[in-house]
This record gives sequence, C-alpha cells and structure tokens, in this order.
Amino acid sequence: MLHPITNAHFLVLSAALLLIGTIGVLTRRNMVVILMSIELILNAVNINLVTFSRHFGDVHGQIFAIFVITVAAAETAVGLGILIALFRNRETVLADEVDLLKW
Amino acid sequence: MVNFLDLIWLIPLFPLAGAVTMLLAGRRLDPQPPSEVALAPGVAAASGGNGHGDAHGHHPAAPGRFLISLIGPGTVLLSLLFSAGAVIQLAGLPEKVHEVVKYTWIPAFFFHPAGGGGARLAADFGFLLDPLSAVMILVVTVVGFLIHVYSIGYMGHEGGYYRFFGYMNLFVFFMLTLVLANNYLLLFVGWEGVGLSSYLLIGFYFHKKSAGDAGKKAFVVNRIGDAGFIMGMLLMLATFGTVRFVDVNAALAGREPETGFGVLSAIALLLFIGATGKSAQIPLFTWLPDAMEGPTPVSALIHAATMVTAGVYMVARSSALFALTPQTSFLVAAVGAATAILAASIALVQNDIKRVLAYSTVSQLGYMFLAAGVGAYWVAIFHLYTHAFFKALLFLGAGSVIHALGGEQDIRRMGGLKDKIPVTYRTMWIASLAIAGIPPLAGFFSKDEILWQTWSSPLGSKALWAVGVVTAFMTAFYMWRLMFLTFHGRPRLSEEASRHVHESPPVMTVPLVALAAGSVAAGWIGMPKIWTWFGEGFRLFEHWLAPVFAAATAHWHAHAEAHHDVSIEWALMILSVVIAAAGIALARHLYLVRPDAPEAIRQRAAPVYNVLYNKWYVDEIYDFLFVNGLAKGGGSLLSRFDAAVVDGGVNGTGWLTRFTSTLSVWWDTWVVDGSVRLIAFTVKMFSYPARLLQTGYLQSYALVILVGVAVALGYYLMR
Amino acid sequence: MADTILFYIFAAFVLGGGVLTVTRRNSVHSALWLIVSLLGTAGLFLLRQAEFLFAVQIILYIGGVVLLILFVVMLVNLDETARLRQFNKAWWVALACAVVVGIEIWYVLNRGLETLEPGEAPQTAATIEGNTERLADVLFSEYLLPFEIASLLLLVAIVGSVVMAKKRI
Amino acid sequence: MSEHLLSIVLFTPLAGMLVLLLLPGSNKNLIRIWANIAAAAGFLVSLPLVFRFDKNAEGFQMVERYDWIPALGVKYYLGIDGISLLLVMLTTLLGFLAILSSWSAIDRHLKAYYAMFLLQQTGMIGVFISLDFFLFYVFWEVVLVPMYFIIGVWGGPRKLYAAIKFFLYTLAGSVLMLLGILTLYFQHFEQHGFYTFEISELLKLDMPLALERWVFWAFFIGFAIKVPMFPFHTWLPDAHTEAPTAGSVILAAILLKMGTYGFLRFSLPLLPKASIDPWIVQVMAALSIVAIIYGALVSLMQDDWKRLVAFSSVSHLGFCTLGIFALNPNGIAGSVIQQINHGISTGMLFLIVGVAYERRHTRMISEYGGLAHVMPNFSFVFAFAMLSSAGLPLLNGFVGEFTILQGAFETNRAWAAFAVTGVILGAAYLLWLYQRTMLGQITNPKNLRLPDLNLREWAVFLPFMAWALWIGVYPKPYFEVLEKPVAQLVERVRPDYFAQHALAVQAPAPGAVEAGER
Amino acid sequence: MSQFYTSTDHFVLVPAIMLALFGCAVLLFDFFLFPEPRQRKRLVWFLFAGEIFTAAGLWRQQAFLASEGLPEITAFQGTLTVDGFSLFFNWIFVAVSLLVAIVSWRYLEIEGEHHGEYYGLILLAQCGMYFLATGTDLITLFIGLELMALCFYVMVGFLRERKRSNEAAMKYLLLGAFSSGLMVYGFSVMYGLAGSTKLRAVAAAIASRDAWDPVVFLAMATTAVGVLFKVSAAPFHMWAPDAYEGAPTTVTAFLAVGSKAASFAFLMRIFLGPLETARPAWEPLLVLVAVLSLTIGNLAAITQNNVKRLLAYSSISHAGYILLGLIAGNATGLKGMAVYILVYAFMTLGAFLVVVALRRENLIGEDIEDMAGLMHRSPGYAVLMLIFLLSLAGIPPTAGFIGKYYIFLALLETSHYLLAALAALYVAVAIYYYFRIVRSMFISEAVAAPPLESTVGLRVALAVTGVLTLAIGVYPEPFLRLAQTSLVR
Repeated sequence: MLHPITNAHFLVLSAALLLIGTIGVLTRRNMVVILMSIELILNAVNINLVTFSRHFGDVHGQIFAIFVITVAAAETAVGLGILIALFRNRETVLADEVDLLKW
Repeated sequence: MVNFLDLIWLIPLFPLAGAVTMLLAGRRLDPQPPSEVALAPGVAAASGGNGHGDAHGHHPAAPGRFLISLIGPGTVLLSLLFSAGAVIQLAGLPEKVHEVVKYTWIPAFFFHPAGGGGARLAADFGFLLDPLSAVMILVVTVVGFLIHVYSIGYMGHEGGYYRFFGYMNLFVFFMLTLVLANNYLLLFVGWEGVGLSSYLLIGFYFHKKSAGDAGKKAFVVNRIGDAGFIMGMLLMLATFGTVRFVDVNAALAGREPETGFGVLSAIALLLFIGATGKSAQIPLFTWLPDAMEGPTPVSALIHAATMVTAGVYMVARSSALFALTPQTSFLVAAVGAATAILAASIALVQNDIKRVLAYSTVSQLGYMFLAAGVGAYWVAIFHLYTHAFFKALLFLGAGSVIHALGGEQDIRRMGGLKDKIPVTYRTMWIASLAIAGIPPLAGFFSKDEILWQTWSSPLGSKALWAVGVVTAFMTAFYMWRLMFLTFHGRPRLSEEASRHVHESPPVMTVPLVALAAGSVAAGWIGMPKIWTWFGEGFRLFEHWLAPVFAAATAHWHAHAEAHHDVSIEWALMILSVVIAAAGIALARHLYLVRPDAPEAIRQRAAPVYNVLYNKWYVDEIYDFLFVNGLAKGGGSLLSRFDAAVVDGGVNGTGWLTRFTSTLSVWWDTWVVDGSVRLIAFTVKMFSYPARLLQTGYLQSYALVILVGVAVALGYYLMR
Repeated sequence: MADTILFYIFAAFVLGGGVLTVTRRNSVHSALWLIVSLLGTAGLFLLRQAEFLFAVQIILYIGGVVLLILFVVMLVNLDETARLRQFNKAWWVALACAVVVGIEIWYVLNRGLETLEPGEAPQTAATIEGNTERLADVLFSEYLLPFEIASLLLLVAIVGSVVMAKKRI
Repeated sequence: MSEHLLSIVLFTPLAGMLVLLLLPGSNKNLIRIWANIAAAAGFLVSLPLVFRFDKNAEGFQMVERYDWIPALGVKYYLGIDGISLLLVMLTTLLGFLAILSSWSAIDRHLKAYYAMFLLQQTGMIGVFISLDFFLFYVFWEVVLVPMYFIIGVWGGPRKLYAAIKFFLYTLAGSVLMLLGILTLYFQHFEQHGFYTFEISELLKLDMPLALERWVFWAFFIGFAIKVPMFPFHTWLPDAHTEAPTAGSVILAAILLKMGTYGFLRFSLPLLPKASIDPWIVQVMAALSIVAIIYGALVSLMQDDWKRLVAFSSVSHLGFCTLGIFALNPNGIAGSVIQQINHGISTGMLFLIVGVAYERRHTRMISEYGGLAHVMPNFSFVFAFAMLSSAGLPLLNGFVGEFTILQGAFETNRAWAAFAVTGVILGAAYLLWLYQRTMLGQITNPKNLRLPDLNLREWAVFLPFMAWALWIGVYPKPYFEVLEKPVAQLVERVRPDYFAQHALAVQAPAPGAVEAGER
Repeated sequence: MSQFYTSTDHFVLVPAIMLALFGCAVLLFDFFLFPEPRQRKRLVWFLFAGEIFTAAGLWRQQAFLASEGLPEITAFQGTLTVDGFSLFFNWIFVAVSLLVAIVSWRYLEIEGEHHGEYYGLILLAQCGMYFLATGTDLITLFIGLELMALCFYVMVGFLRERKRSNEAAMKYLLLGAFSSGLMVYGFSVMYGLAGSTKLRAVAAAIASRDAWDPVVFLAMATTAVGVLFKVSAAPFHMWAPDAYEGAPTTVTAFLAVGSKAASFAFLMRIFLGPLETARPAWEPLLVLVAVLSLTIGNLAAITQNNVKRLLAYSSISHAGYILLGLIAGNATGLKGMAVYILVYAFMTLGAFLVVVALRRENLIGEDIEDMAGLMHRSPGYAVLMLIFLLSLAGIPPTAGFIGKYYIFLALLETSHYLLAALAALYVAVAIYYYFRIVRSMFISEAVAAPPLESTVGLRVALAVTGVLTLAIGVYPEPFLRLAQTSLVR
C-alpha cells in the first residue's frame, strides 16, 4: 500500500513548494512575506539538491544547498535592510503602494 | 565673294546676338522709369503708388533707345542680307541643296528593327538650305525686318522697349533655326523656341493678368502638340533610326503609299498633332485668338506671318512622309478645311479688330493644311508665302488703326477713318482685296490654286472644295465687313479717340507700303498653269520648290495630270472670284448701304449669331462638360473645387488637370502620407501598451516573469 | 516504510507550513509558519541523510534568517498592516497563472521523472561514512573557492544591510 | 599627390570643417569666409578630376585601394567612372554654391551650420566615389545626420516634423538596404570563400533569381526612398519645404541622386537577373510614370512655392528612374544627364525661392505677384530656371528628357507616351507658378520695394545658368563621358544587347566638331 | 582532491583576489582612516590601485595564454576557466568600473551620499562579475551572480533618503531574488541531470539526452528566467526601467553596462555550454524573447520623458539584438555578441555619463527637457551625446553600427531573413526616440542655465567613451581581433 519513497516524491514536493512560494511572491502585499516566500522557493531548491545529492551518492548537492542557504541569508539581510530604509521613507511595507517608478 | 552658303549658320545667330545684347545690356541702354511699377488699383491707392504706367506717356528719347532701334531691326537685316546671298548662291547650285553641320548635339544609341540592325542617332547642329527653307528664310527675314522697323514706331512709347526687341530678335533666331534645321530635333529646338518667344511676347504687358493667362495658355496648348511631336520623332527614330531630313527621305524613297493605318501614318499623325498645336488647328486652336493680348507687331509677325505657319512648313518638310500616308493626309486636309470654315464663321461676327484677324489667320492656316493634305505641298507653301504679306499687312494696319485711336480695338467704335489715316486705309484695302482673293493680287493665286488642287487632286474631294469655297466667301465678307466698319461710314469714335486720331509716322507706314507691294505682286510668281501666256517665269514658285516635293508628288502626279481639265479649272477660277466679289458686295450692302440691317439679322438669327459670337462655345463646351457635368455628378467633394474652377476661369482641360491634381493632393495627404502617419501612429499607440505593462507594481512584474515561464513550458507542451 | 510515513509527515509540514506562510494575515504568524515549513524541510534533509544540512537548516535558517525576519516584522509591523487586504488586486490572475505553471511543471516532470530515478542504489555507500566529514572534505577542496566567495557575499550582505538600515553612516 | 586625388577631393571639406571648428564662434564673418573658402577649395581640388579623366578608358579610374578593416574584408576603395565623375562635380560645385548662397540667409549658429554642410559634402562625395559597399554605406549614413540638423535647426516652422520624417524614412530604407548588402557579402563568401565588400568582387556573384529578387527589393527600399520614387516620396515635400534654402538645394540636387546612383551602381550591375525580371521592370516603370504624372499634378495645386518645387522633383526624378529601367544606353545615359539637370534646375528653383523668402519671409505664392516689376533680373533668372526645368530645348532639361524618352520608347512605347505628359504638365505648373509670382500687378504693398539680385546672388546663379546652357547646347562631352560606363552597365544587365543590336560600343569619332558639308 | 590551491589556481584567481582585497580595504579604510567626509574621495585611489593590480593579473593571464598558445587555463578542478572569452569580458569590466568610479565621487557628493562603501561595492561587484565571466561551475556562477547582484541591490538603494532609490532597490532585490530562485531551481535540476556542478559535466549529461528531453527543458526554462532577467530581456525586463530610473545615475551606468555585460557572459557560458545541445528547444523561445525585447524596448522607449528610463528601454532592445546573435549561433553571431557587448558598454556608459554630467545641485537633469539647448550651453557634451546616441541607434561610422552589422550578418547567414528585417526596421524606430533627445539638445531653445562645469574625471571618462565609440566605428580592426579571441573556447 505505501509504496517506497522515490526521487519523484521529493521532486514533486519541491515543485509544489516552489509554486507555493511563487504564489506568495505574486500575491502577498506585505514585502516581508514576499521575502519569506522567496525563502520557500529556495527551500524547494534545497529539497531538489539534497534529493539529487542522495541520488548520486555524493555531497555536491548538499554543498550547493549550503550555498543556497548562505545566499538566502544574505539576500534576506540586504532585503530587510532595504526594507527598513524604505519603511523609514515611505511608512509602508506593502508592495502595491511602492509604485513611484512606473511607465 | 563671300560664300554665303557655308555661312547659313550665321543667319540665325545675328538675331540671337541682338537678343542677348538687348536682354543683358538693354536696361542700361534704356533706363526704365519707376512708373513701370504697376500695382493693383486698390493697393495703389493704399500705398500711394501711381498705378499703371501710361502706355503712351512719352519718354525722353535717349541715345540708348536709338541704339536699340538700330540693333533690333539691324540684326534682322543682316540675316536678310545673308539669306538673300545664300539663296542667290543656292539658285546657282545644280543640286539646290546645301547642308552645313556644325557639331553633334545629342548623340545616342538607337535601335530600330526596320533599319536592319542598329544605328546611332546623332542630332546635329546642322543647317540645311534647300528651296523650301530658302523660301522660309526669305519670308521670315523680309517680313520680320519690316515688322521690326514698324515696331520702332509702334513700340516707341512703350516701356520695356529693349525687352520687346530682345524678345523679337530671340523669336527671329528661333524661327530661323526652325526653318534652317537639317533634322527634326533641331527643328524642334526652333519649334519650342518660337513657342517660348511667343509666350514672352504675348505676356509682354505682364502686368495684365489676361496677358499672362494668354501666354500661359499658348505655351501649354502648344506643349500638348509638342508632346505629339516628340512622340512622332521617337517613332520616327525607331522606324528609320534617324531624324535627319535627308536620311528620312532617303529611307522613305521607294516605299509605296500605305493602304491602311501603318507606322508611317502614325508618325505623320503624331507630327501633325504637333502642327495643330503650333498652327492653331482644331482642336488646339483656342490659344491663338487669346494670343492677341500681345503687342500688335507681335501678332503680325508671330501669330500671322511666321510662327503659326511653322506647322505648315513642318508638314511640307515631311511631304515625303505624308505623301505615303493617305489616311493621315486626308485627316490633315479635313482638319484644315474644318478649321478654315469654323474660324471663318467665328470671324464673321467678332468686333475686336485683332480678333477678326486672328480668326482669319486660323482660317487661312486651315487653307494651308487643306492644301498640304491634298498633296499640294508647294501650294501650301505658296499660300503661306502670300499670306505672310497680306496678313502681316492687315495686322500692322490694324496696329496702325489702334495706334491712331489710342488703343481702341472695337470696330463698332470706329468708322470713317479712311481720310484721317489714308496710308493705312489704302494699304489695308489692298490687303483685304488680296485675302478675299481678287485677282491679280497675291491671295488670289494661292487660294485659287488651293481650291483647284482640292478639286483635282486624287487625295482631295469635291466636298473639301465646297468647304473651301464657302470659306472663301466668308473670308471676303468678314474682311470687308471689317474694312467698311473701320474706315467707311459714319465715325462712331469716342470723344477722346477722335481728338487723338492721327496717321502713323513714316517708320510705320513705310513697312505698310512695302508689304502692300508684296501683297500685290507676291503672287505673280505662282500663276496658274492655265495662264500659259505669261510664260514659265511666272510659275517660278512651283518650279523652285519642285525638287523638294519631287518625291512626294511622284506618287500622285501622274495621276493628277491625267485629270487635268483646263475648262473646269477656268470655271472654278471664275467661280471663286465671283464668290469673293459676292462676299464683298454683301458686306458692302449690309454695313455700308444699310447699316441697320446687321442688327436686324442678328435679332432674327440670334441663335446662330450667338453661337458664332461665342466662338462655337468651344471653351465653354469643355467647361460645361467637365465643370458642370462632373461637379453636379460628383457631389460635395467636387463642388468644392468647382468654385476654384469658376474663379480661375480656365478652360476645360486646364480645369480637368487641376481637378485631378487636387485629387492627387488629396490622395497624397490622406492616403500616401496618411498611411505613413498611420504607421507612426500605430507605433506610438503600441508604445502605450508596452508601457502600461510597466505598472510600477513589482508583483505584476513578477507575474510577467511567471507568464514567461508559463509560455515557455506551454510551448514545450504544445509542440 | 518508516521513511515513507516520515516523508509524508514532513511533506505535510513543508507544504502546510508553506501554504499557511503565504496565507496568514498576520506576518508574525507567517514567519512562524515559515519556521514550520523549514523544519519540515530539515526533516526531509534527515530522511535523505544530509545531517549537516539539517543542522545548518535549523541553526542558520531558523535560528538566523527567520529570527531576522521576525525582528524586522516586529520593527516595521504596524497594526493596521494586518488589517489591510493581504493579497493584491490581481491575486487571482497570479494564482491562475501559478496553477497553470504548476500543471505544466507537473506534466513535464511526469514525462521526465523516470529518467531521474536511480538505476541501482549507490546511496548505500554514502550512509556509511560520516556525512559531515565528507562534506567538509569536498567543501574545502573542490568548493573552496565558492566558499571563499560566499564569505565575500556575507560581507557584502552585512555591509549592505548596515548601509541600508542605519540612519547615519 | 595625383594618386590620392580622390582622397583629397573627399576629405577637403572635412578638413575645412575641422579647421572651422577651431575658429572663434564670435566672429561671424570669419566663419562665413572660411566656410566659403573651404567649399571653394573643395570645388577647385575636384577640377583636376575632369582633366585627368580618360573618357576612353574602361572601368574605374583614379582608383585608391587600401585595407581598412581586414577582419571584415572592408577596403578603403575609391574610384570613379563617368557617372561618378558627373555626380562628384555636381556635388562639389553645388556644395560650394549652396554655401555661398547661405551668406545672409543664415545668421544663427553659423559655425554649426557650415560645419554640417562641409561634413555633408564629404559624405556625399564619398557616396559617389566609394567602390566598397561598406564604405558606401558608411558615407550614405553619414549624410543623414547633417541634413537632419540642417533641416531641424535652421528650417521652417514645421522643421522638427520634417527633419525626423526625413531621417526616419531614409534610415528605415537604408537599414533594409544594409540587409541586402550583407546578403551579397555572405553570398560572396559562400561562393568564393572570402568576405569582401568590393563591388568588383561582388560582380562575380552568381545568385539564383529568387534571391536576387529579394536583394533587389531590399536595395529598392533603400534607394527608392532616397530618390524618392512614388509611394515613398512623402518625406520629400516636407523636408524640402522646411529646410533652409541651401539645404533644399543640396537635398534636391545631390541627396536625391544618391538613390538613382545606387540603382545604377549597385542594383543593376549586382543584380542583373532581377533587374531584367519583367515583373520588376514593369513595377519600376509604372512607379516612375506614376511619379512623373502624379508629381506634376500635385505641383499644380500647391500654394506653397517651395512645396511646388519639391513636388516637381518627384516628377523629374520619375524621369530619371524611368530612364534607368528602360535598361538601354539611351535611357541610362539620359537618366544620368537628367540627374545633373535636375540638380541644376531644381537647385536654381530652390535658390530662387530662397531669394524671395529672404526678402519677404513667406513662401506662399499668394503673397507674391508682379515681382517682375521690381525685380526684373530676378524674374529673368527665374524664367531661365523655369525653362530649364520645363525642358526647353537648348537648355539642359530637354537633352535629358528627350534621351530618356528615347530610351523608354525603345523599351516600351506606352511608357514614353505616358511620360511625355509630364512634359506638358511640367510646363503648366511652372508657367502658372511664374505667372502667379512674377507677372501681373503687384498686389501686396510689401512687394513694392524689394531689392533685386545683389552681386553675391548673381555669383550664385551665373554658374548654374552657364552650366544649364552648356548642357543644353553642347551636351556631347557628357555623353562621351557616360559612353563607357553606360555601355558596360547595359552589357552587364543585358549581355546580348549590343550583339543583338549590332551596335559598336565606341565613342563617336574624336574631334566630332565636324564643320562643313556632309 | 590531492592538492588544493595550486599555483595555477592562484594565477587564475589573482584578479579576483585583488578586487576582493581592495574592496575590503576600502571598506576598512573608510571606517578607520577617513572619518572625515572630505577625505573620502581619496578612496577612489584605492579603487584605481585595485583595478591596476587586477589589470596586471589579467594581463599576465593574457600574456600567458598567448605565450603558451593555450586556449584556456582551468583551475580549481574546473571551477574557473580563464580563456579569451573571460579575458575579453574582464577587460570590459575593468574599463567600466574605472570609468564609473572616476565620475562617481562628484555625483555622490551632489547627492549627499558620498560613502566609502560605494567604492568597495564596486570592486566587490566586479569581483562577482569576474566569477561570472570566469566560472565554469554552477555553484561558482551562482555565488558570483549573487555577489554581483547583492552589491547592485545595495548600490541601487544607495541614496537612502530618496524614495525612488529605495523603491528601485526593493523592487530589484525582490524580483532579483525571485528570478534567481527560479534559476537556481533550474541549476538544481541540471545538477540532478549530471551529478556534478561542473558545466562540462552538465554539458555532457545534457548532450547524452534528447534535445527535447523534458527535464532538460525544465532546467533550461527555469535557468533562462534568471539569466534573461539579469540581461533584462523581455518579458523578464520589467525591473530594469524602474531600477535604472531610481538608482543613482552612476550606478545605473554600472548596472546597465557592467551587470549586463557580466550577465551576458554568464548567459553565453550557460547557453553555449551545457545547453548548446538543446538548441532546438530553446532557439524558438529565445527568438520570441529577442523579438519581444526589441519590440517592447523600442516601442516603450518612444514615449519616455526620462532619459534614464529611455536608456533603460533602449538597453532592453539592445539585449534583444545581442540575443539575436545567440540565436544565429554561428561564429559570426557569437563574435557579433562579443562586439556588440563591447560597443554597447562604451556607448551606453557614455550616454549615462552625460546624464551624470547634467546633475547639479538644483537640477536632476534626467528629463529630456533638461537637455534642452544643451548644444548652446555645453556643446561638447551635446556633441558627445549625439555620438553616443547615433552609436546606440547604429548609424555608421560609430561603434554601434559595427555591432549591428555582425548581428544582421549572422542572421542572414543563418537564413533568419524575417528576424533580420524586423531587427533592421527597429533601428528606424529607435532613431525616433534617440532623436527626441537630439532634438531637445540641438533644436529646442536653451533653458536659462549656466554651462555645466565638469570635473577632470568626468571629462576623462567622457573622452574615453567618446573616443572609443568613434574609434570602434571608424577603425574597428583591433577591437574585432579582440572579439575574435573571445571565441576561443
């Protein structure tokens, strides 16, 4: 009844998480949550990487995942910094209220 | 002894030198007073200008003016002398042909299948003196010289004296080029050049709008004919590979007349279209009466004696070609006859002295084409030659009358002038007899010969002859109507005019007398064959020209001789004289004996009168057809342009071109340019959607990215 | 068998946490659900024998990143933000589009997944050795360079966030 | 020195421009004088071309050929044949006269103005003497920018629109032409294994007809817009009308010739199969004829003096293109001569408008009338130009038009029949224009005190008139110069032409002034 | 695995080390040595020094390659590859960084945000670019890309008091992170295909599969998103106008030129490396992207009034042109890409530098109207701008023409006739909006403003870009040879 877990399970899970993250990026107005959604996307990537790492029996994928986490952290840090600067000037963190630049 | 024959290229150059001198230095020689600055009346009042300069205001006779008076006629006299010398020497040649080629003008390749391969067209600056051009240069230089002399008096009081002589000399240059050219292309140079001079001289009084209009009309209508001429030359080139007269004639030698409408007929027809323009034949005759806006000596020289006969000359020059094309020849004769009678009928009722003469000219030119059309080329030239004398005389006389009356041109306001200006009267009297065809004056011989040839030639017909006779009657009638109204009867002059009346100075009357002499005697060298008792010397004209037309007449001559019937010729001759006399008599009856009769007739035959008076409504017919017909049918768009047309008062063809060009402008603005603008507009319009995507919301940007992914994956799935 | 059950549990963590992260009105809640999702991922790492990564995930991600986020959320969170609409106006377009992309990815994966399945099972060998040692071996030899660059990256991140966030520098 | 003659001719204006840029901008007269000196020098150094040119030599003369961009196979390759010679002389002389005519017409930003003119001069000369397609294209584009500024900065009220329209139109055409050029370039590589833009090398190409057709259309777009042929002409009235006088002169007299020159130098010889493709020839002739009639009709209805002249250009250039696509010696030789003629006569007409405009600052015909009273010399010059443009025999226009008609007639009689109406209409619109501006009474008091031509203006007009008269009376040298290149061109496009027509490809007997009896 | 950090590794890494070293040094010195704002301009000298050392490193690499006749040097077990390609791009980066740096200090002073971090970020960003051009390993490329991107996020937001700058940075960061998330997803799949992160291994794995393999396609599609995002190709371009407009102009210049060039290097590494064999699958998509880029870039630019924004759209269209070279894919096309990127770098940089020059205390100088009558106020700038714009439009004899020339030629050589015609016609559209600027500068009446005063740095930078833009157009030979070397791989 319960079939064994294959790569496919992980990959589909990862794709699903990717989508959830994408939906978050696309729909949430709060930019902090958008940042969180990006974290979800990167997590999906990590799941992929670890799965493949396991698949190939080496650790390259895991190393890649470490870098992804690093990058995620760095991006988040800078993003939050910018967000604070923005918030200081604009008193908002809502994505659709930040539209001075257009057309 | 100077070899004038090799110097014939100088003949046109003398007047050219005169023209150049006058146009370049004339204004220094003859300073123009400021009064020449003309201003429209309203504006003149507003700006304090002194209006239209008085045409007859006397200028101080400057030495420069004298120089102009010397150069103008002098250069023509030089040409005359050289011409005479050359003609005399030509007469001594056995071949009676002399060609001088200066240099190649337009060299080019041309291919013609008929010539069996290729040939090079090289239109040369080359001059040809043969009996035909000899006659022409003599006519041009003699009449031209006399008119130049006359102009010294006539134009003496006008502004732009230098300009006048400059243009006149220019005209003589081009006219001499035309008649001396050894090929069609150079002939065309003169052909266009005389058109230009005519344009300039018609518009001499350029402050008058009518003068400008008339000049423009003359030029443009002539250009229509010229287009035909050009096409004719091109077809000729394609057929013979040359436009040199001698070569063309050589190429034609040995050909049989065309039975249908072949290439030769086409060439002839196209050339004839050119001739109808220049010689004011149907349908392109309307410009000539308008051309009377020019000074009277111009009318005499250009629009009577020389330029308008260029078409006749050209047809005669192409006689070898026309003789091979019975269909076109018939068309030439028919057009000539139709023009003759149409113009004569109009002349019957015109009141402007110059207009009567103008229509008379058109009519007489019709005679010439009639002659040419029936294959009697020498007669056409003969009439050209006699006509030059009496028609120039008539115009100059009319000029003298107008001069005497201070500008009056309406014969209804003349009358009883014969004693006040006797020289004018007498010379014009002679000319009128001559044109009416009373023997032994010049007109009689030529006109009688035309009628006889029309009757007898295998190319002619009785119907054409009948038209000619009726025209002869009309000619006698309108000429003498003119004479009686002008010189006889009770004076009907205005107060001012009658005080002003005076005989012209000798400088004007001497040319009149000289021309009168010509009108009397010029015909004596072309007496009918049946007047054998005078001897062959009196048939000099025909013999002189015989070599030129030998090729042309060869086809028909034998045939014609067989039909030659002395008694019929006598009968016809007498008939024509009687007819002419009848015309004179009728004119005398109506205008001298019973001066109220014309009015009564006019009342009774009002429709006919009006048709004639309004020149058969030729201009108006075009107007009606194109203006009203199209405007009413064409709805609001067309009616917008209608106003412009009525306002412009141009004739039908002019209107039509303007209408189509308005359409073109419309098309250009809205369709051609519009489509370009549409593209620009569309591009710009697409710019906005492209920008609208850029909402400023970062999530829509992300959405677009996702759409990109979706499309990419979708593309994979749909593949 | 246990693996399978654990997988589904963690997967539920991951997806449920993810969905709730995205849908929670309050961003603090979102952050907390993010932690759940990340924990689930960490569990999955364990399942795939990536112990070191598991640790990194817990410490660095949950301990560092999410705390940072929470900190900022606290800093900037206005009460009214939570009361406002949480989704933008075009959310349904985005959702539809994402669903389409999801279907497409699923379809593509479906066609290609078997090529990514292991033929035999080389992973057995990997479990024997300590994961962390091997990782360190590779990281500090083959991936020394990215590791160094990553340090630069973090330097930039620090400098950048300081530059951005500090009022006066 | 002598082997670099073409380079010297080419770069003299550019050198003049560079010096000009160093002059102080405040001294207006200094700038004017220098610009005129530079332009005159440009003309003077081009004169030796005439004397060194050997009309009996085949091919290109005074060739200069150096590597420019070896990586692309681009050469700095100059040379002239008869066609180029005439157009170069037209350019150098008219460039000088145009600059001379600007003396008092331009008083803003003089330095930039003259710099643009001189730059453009180099560009135009370059177009006519380049034998490397790449080099040609570079010069072709170089010309655009100065003209854009000349129209845009010193133009009339709608200058912005006109300038950008001019630029966009011609640029769009030329980039498509570039694609055509590159196709040839690549095809040459495919067939002969090396990349080159040299015309002489590209002539060795043998392409399938279909490809030639495509390339032909690519070239067509570029050249037809420049000429401009009928549906592409709408930039021209705007550009001509808004440009300052000298700009209009250069635009009409020289820039438009770049298009016709392109057809002659590139389209025909490089694409011989497409050029005799019946369908293409028919379309070209039809467009030309439409342009002749259409341009004339539209001219008739203009109330803007300059616009009228501009449309007349469309008509005249229609003759030029018709002559080219008659594809026989007459048509092509006539076309080249007509190009020169158009440069002279339309150049004069634009200068005439400029003279009037400088005095009255309006181009509306209705503002004028009766100028002959106050400006007799001016009206004389105008009449001369008008007659030259209308094709009066003994003036230049007739020689070209007649030769073209001859060529057209030989190929297709109907073409000539249609084209000849242009002769009639040409007279009509010009005479009407003349009447409305020069004749009649002076209806506008402002026209009462207009000064007649001054010495400088005479100096501008006299060379034009002399040249017009020369071509009209003694065009033989022109035909002689064109004999070889035209024959080569026809030979290239219709290899059997001369054989079939048994025409010897040779000049008429030298010293052809044959006086005396025949 | 035996020996890490060999001398080869060092040799290859020297330029990056120099960049990182001097970058860190700038950061440090900024804090400790130059607390006074007025002293900070001296930090530029650190940057110069860093660039000089970097250049020296590059020069040695180049010389080594030339002397040994080697096509490439690989290091770090295939992680980095120095070849003609990488050197070509690195030289561009050096030049661009230098030019941007020397005009920056005055600009930032006017903006009131003159900080040492700026120069550090430039150097570190360039370090990231170095790895983008040199890296042949997915992880290295990813980290390099992120390093560059992070620096840019910060620099774009450098005007912290400006709302537009904040907003630009925020948008750029969020979208950048999102797209690189997708990209790295693609990387993960590539890794899954190959079991290695080395491009060569990935290429081999993909080559062993069908061109239309679904997994490969998924990897390609998601990777392409990130890559195309960075080169701002439509429809992934939308951040560009906003970020360009909001960023400090010097940063915009660096972003438009340096970042784009590096991203194209990255793109070529990916598409011509691992993905080369999947060309049938991605070529149609890239055609679509290129056409969209051309269309949107050119059309949207027409109605812009902000010069920076206009140039942003124009850079989008240029991305389209460069992609056309990739689509053609033959030697001409690839060379064309290199040449195009080279000329694009200088002409775009020059155009932005003129905008920088316009920035004064009271005048932002970014609107087209602000350029009105520039010809009469500062003819030198106007003429230079004209040259840059002509070059951007591709009018000979400027550099831009040479780039377009190659692209067109490559398209024709590979029978993409319609694409060629379209690309050609867009030149005419482009001229329309470029000439709006020209019109403003040369034809509009001058606004009452004093002539621009300029710094030595600005003059030098403008002179260099101007001369290069003209020189590449008039005598492109050496540059073409340089581009030729970039093909050796």
